[in-house]
Amino acid sequence: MINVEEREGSAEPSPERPFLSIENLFVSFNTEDGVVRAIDGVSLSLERGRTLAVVGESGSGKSVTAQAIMGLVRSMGGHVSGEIWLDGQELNGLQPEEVQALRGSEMAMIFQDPMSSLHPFYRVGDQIVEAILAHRKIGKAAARKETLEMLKHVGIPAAERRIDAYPHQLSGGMRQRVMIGMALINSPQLLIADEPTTALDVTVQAQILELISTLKEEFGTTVILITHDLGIVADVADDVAVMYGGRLVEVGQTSTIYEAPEMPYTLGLLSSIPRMDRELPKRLDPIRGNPPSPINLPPGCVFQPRCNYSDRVANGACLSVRPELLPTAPGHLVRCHLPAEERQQISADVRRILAGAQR
Amino acid sequence: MAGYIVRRTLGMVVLLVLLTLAVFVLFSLMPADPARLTCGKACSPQIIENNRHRLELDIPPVEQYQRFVSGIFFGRTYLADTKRPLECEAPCLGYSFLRNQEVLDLITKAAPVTFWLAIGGFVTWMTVGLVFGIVAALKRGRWQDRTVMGIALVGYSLPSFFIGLVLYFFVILFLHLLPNPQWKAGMPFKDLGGFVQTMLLPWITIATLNAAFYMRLTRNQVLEVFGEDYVRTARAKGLKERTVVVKHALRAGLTPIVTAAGLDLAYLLGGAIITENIFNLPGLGSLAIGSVIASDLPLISGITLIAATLIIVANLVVDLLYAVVDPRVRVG
Amino acid sequence: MVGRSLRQIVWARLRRDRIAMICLIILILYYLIGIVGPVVGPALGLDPYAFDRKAISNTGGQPVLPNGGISADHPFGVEWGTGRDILSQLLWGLRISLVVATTATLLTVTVGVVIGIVAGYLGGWVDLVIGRFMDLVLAFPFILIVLALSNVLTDRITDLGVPKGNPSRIVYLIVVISAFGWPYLARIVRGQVISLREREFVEAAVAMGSSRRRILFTEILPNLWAPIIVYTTLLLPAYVGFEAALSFLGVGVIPPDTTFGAMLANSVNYFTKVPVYLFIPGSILAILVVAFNLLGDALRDALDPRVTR
Amino acid sequence: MPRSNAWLRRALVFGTTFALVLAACGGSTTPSPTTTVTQGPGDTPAPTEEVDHSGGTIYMLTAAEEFDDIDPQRAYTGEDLAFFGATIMRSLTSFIYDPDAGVANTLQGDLATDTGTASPDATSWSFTLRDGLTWEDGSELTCEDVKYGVSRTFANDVIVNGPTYAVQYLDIPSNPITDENDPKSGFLSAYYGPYDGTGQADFDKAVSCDGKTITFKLNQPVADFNYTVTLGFSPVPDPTGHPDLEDTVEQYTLRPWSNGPYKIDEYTQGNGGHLILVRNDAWDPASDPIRKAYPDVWQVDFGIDAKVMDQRLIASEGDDAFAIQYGSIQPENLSTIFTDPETPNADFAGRATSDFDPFARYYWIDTNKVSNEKHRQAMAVALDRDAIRANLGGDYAGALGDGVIKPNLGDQYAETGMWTDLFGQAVPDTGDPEFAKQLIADSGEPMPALTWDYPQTAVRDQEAAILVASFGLAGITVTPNPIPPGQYYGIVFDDEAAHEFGWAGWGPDWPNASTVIGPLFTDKGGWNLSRVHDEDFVQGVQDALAELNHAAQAKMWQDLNKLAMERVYVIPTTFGLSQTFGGTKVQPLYQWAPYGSWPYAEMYVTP
Repeated sequence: MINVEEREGSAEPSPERPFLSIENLFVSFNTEDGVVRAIDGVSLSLERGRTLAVVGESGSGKSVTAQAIMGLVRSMGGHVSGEIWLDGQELNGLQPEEVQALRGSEMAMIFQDPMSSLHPFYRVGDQIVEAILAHRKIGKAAARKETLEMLKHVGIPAAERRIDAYPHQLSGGMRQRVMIGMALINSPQLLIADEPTTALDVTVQAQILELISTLKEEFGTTVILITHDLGIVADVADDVAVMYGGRLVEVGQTSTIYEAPEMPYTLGLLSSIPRMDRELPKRLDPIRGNPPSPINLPPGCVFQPRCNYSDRVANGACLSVRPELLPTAPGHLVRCHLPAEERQQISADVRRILAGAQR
Repeated sequence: MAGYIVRRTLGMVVLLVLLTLAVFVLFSLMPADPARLTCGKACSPQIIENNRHRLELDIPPVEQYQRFVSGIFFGRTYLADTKRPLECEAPCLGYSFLRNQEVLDLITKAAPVTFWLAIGGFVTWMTVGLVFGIVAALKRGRWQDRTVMGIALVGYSLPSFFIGLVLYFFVILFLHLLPNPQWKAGMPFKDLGGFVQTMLLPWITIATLNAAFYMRLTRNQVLEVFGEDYVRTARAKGLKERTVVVKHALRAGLTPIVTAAGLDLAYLLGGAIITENIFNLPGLGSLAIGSVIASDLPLISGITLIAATLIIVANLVVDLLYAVVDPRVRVG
Repeated sequence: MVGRSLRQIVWARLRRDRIAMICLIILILYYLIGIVGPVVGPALGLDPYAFDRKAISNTGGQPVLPNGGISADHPFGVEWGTGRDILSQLLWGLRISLVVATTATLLTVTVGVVIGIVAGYLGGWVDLVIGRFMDLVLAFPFILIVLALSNVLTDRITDLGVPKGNPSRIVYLIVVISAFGWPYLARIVRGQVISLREREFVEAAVAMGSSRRRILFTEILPNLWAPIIVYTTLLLPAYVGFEAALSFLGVGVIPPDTTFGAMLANSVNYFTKVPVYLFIPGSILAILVVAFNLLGDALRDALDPRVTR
Repeated sequence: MPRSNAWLRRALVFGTTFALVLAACGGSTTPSPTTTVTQGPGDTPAPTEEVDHSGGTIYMLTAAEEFDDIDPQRAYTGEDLAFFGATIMRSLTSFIYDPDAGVANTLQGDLATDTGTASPDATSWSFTLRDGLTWEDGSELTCEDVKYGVSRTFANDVIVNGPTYAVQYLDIPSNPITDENDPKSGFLSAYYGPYDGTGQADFDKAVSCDGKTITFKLNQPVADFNYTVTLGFSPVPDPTGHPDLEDTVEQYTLRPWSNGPYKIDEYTQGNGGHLILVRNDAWDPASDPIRKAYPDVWQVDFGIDAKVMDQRLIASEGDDAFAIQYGSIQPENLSTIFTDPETPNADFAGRATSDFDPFARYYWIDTNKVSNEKHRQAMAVALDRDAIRANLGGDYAGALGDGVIKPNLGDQYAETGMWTDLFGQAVPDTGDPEFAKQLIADSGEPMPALTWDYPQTAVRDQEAAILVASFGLAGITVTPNPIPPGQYYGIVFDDEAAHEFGWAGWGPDWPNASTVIGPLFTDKGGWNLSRVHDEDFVQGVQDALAELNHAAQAKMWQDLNKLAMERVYVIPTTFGLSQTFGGTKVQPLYQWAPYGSWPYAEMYVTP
């Protein structure tokens, strides 16, 4: 919880603060099975107009982070602490009504499954109109006209007809386009796309991503793309943040993460990207085992149980000491006990093998 | 939508035809030989023959069934070949030779009682169930929730006949808080006060179990939808919490309950049988029991037919309502 | 793999739920008593059939001692008019009630699940036919039918070789209760299957070309058992009460045996005279049903990962 | 008359207890003379004080769903005969209203001016109608109407259930058609009744009208035929004489025309239904010395649960103060209402009666299914009659019976010695399993497995339990077979449906054992549940009927009763008391001996 002084302190926007900055965010849920630490001290910042990809397996806390920004965690019964600064405004300290006013106008979100995310009982058009009227005092007719425009804009053919369709009457791709339209209808500053393509056919996925990035340019929106699939990140994102067990484990520019990843987990993710043109070599297996239970995280490095290289660390620090997220190069942070040289060596080997497999 | 209605209606018609058949088959294998029962003590095989003829049991079953069905649409004449034929105008559900009246007359005389019992009970349990269920869901885990669920459990845990009997003995016979229930013709429009006094306990009796059931159902339904993605979307849109709850959550959550309610109308005659007997109400339930005890076949099958038809129609109506509310159904 | 871990979680949650545990113990006790009672009863001098003339008055047949003749020999008192031991009757009656309710539940669940899956998974005209059939069954005022057919069907059952008298009647009860109970579960299962059928992992499995049976048993069934278990725990107590209602209407076991329903129905005769008669079987039944329901709730919560307290 | 099915009818629905009313107890009532006391109109006992009791409504609470039959030729249930006889169905002769059984069992003229005149050999009886007799439409009640009423008894294809003495006694040839395949052979005599009309001439010969005098020619001497005409001989409007008072045959049992002080206003059957009788203005008090007709309205409420009924009458609030019980008190309430089997509690003084009724209660045994006499004896011996009596209320249930003729039939009753020496040794009230086993051994064949049919009530469920247990001690297995009371007689009279033995109750139609032994043990009698087909026995009954010397006849009945018990055609259980009561504002409340009913004709409400 934020105490009063800090909120006052945070009242006047400080110029040097980036567009979005999260400062040691903690999110926890009380379940019958105990306290779930979904997010354990995440801090990151994002400049206006850029696209950040948050990557990680399910349960790594990436979606929760998004919902924390949107202020949806409380309604899910979670506890949030830390600071979330959006455009010079601290969100976590605001009253529910104030956050509600920002939702859908300042910041918007696209969800994973467009089918279940659209209300089955209402026409898609009306659902978008509703979003408009929630924030702007314009007539229904005007709102509808705007909606139609938006539907066309997000590339829905025969929008005049589709505007009165029910979600179940649309294809998955169409639904997601509707979701995007709904999200952008109030031209928000920040757009969070939570696994926007996971529920869609591979063919559609590309289109949706394409759409998002073009719209981004157009609206000058800042985008957070949440995904478990490093594959789709490359062409979309400027920066990548890899999450594991509710923590950031590696942050850097997309190029860096692709050319010179250092965290073994990131390497695992990279090597498990499915590609048409290659067999995965026997000699290196992507990440084995299951993600850790958020209730009882292993001591030391959270990734250690699945890490192939923890034995290379002196006196088993991986088992006992929580590693810090430390800069290894400008704008490139890594959370790992391995010495930098060793990490780069491993990274190089793995990438050579992958490249070899390519031939 | 139109197509859907047509489809379901046709389905209903088929169902009704099957129903007449089922009823006929079911009761043509009844134990006590009705001819024997109306025979009296000085009985001889020949008299049984005569009765069998009177009851038209001496013709082949197929033809019996034909007369049974055609009677419903065109009426029928019993004892056509005797000096005293019995006219039974359409819709003729048969003739009770034990009560010496047309089944339909008996049913129409009894129907209002059950109708008002059912309506009262239904309204009672739906309002109680929905209101308390929603409260419990919104106040999940708090004392309101606990209280409601506690009440629900009590209502759940005792058979309704037991609740009814205890109510009757305690409230009426022991504390004399209410007069003895007595249904008078013309109720409720005549003597509304007496009507309420008569029906109060029956309503409670018939509503208790369902009210409890619907409290739980509603609560779970509402909690269910609060976890739905589209509710999250509604929040993400920045809608007011009230709008989210009422327009997005409740509407979706309560719709299935409407269907369940339609189904539970099916149980109502069953409940009515017990309740009416406890409180001595001259409704269909009492009529049914009487007909069973006397194994008055025409009357039993008549009541079954009427009751089942009502339920089938009710189900159709509910489904159509559902289709209006939930667009997904229309295609399915 | 998934199944086991889920089962572990559920069990862990249940163990932490004190109420659920208490209910579980109570229920186990009930079943133990139901099974063991009549076996060891006679050794303890319990006999539900022996009538004790000394225990009842010669003028009016009421128990000589107060409170329904509660005494050392008859801890729960004696039956008005015959002096039969209430405790023994309860023990023996409990067994019958439990047998009927449990068997009927199992039967209902089996039929309901199978038909529900068939309807939901095959869909098409099969679903249509089954659906209409269920509508038909549900349309019947079943209590009326149960009453009307009790004699003839009981005789039929006897003809099938079931011993005359109560065995046949109990079988009738079980059959007839299940016969009208299954469609409700079938509907639930059908709905579940249909929604599951749409889920990605099934679609995926289909895409990967796995056989129908495989999909049914590996993908769909494991996801069904949670709702089924919950429904079962709610069905059992409902059936106990239903059996009671039927014997109240006279369609129950015949003398000298008895059940809760019969005892409850009769107890009301003595409402003003011997409240004990009403109180004892009433509370025993209530506890049984409440326990079942609470356990059912606990199970549902435990099985539903979304629900958190 | 058969014990009212109606009383039993609701039992299944509520599965509650239901006390039975039984035959009177050893010598405790004054013997009733069966010799005819001719009695003029004036002699009927007048109400004690001369205040006018007119007005008000008397409610009758019954558990029955409806009346068995209201049709004059069909009604055969004791309480019904009493009630309708007092209100809408007058008969040629009827009994005197008096608390004393002896007086009450005396005959007096009703429609007839006196109790009839017999020819010396008693093969012909004639009755003369009073003046001023009318139907409810004001038209005159003629001799033809009486004749027409009697004729309906012969249409036994539609007029069922009723007494058949007319067929038995009237001098009409038996049905010529004997070919079983011909439905017509179902008719009981050569006369097929007014609807079919066949054999009308035979009937007209047997029953003739001469002005106001109707004459019956009998096929045998019947000394007490004037008692016979108290039931089943009531008039019905002759269609030719009363075109607008239609005989609706089947439906007539729903709305018979009245010739008494009341007429049917509304009749709704079933739970919550009513029968409402209102005054019949056409009735002329001068023509009727018997019926006081005090209340303006009689209302019968159907389908009231027996235990609820008791509670309502105990409270006696509101209209229930004017209510009487059409049935009897539940055993569990006896100790509330009575201090001992003779005297009610202070609160119930004057409104609760505990008295003997005419009914014998017994278990019939199908002598074909249990053909071995020793087996039947074993059953009788094994039965714990003491426990059964206790279950029915102990002392309130009266004493244990030893036959089907009850002591209140006076000199026609004699101890049969059934439980002392009839089987060679005394049988304790609690039964003698060992003796029973020995009897079975003597029988030379194994005891068949038995099933006991009974109209289900809670009390009789417990009785079944006792039966099973006590027979079990003697190694006899019994399966109880509860039957919905409404169906009971219909089923047990059906040879296929009936089992080895079952419950039954029977009372004399008038104070003569001829209406007990005959009906119970001969096919002609019509209540032969034991399926006795014994020529000698039938002959014995014939002889007894023909015997005009009362004393001699009485002796013959005694012997037949004893013989029946020796062969165990039935197992008599208890000669019982019956307890019943009414509200605080109905008088007089005593049990009227002839039908073991309320004295309907002289009841009134107090302010």
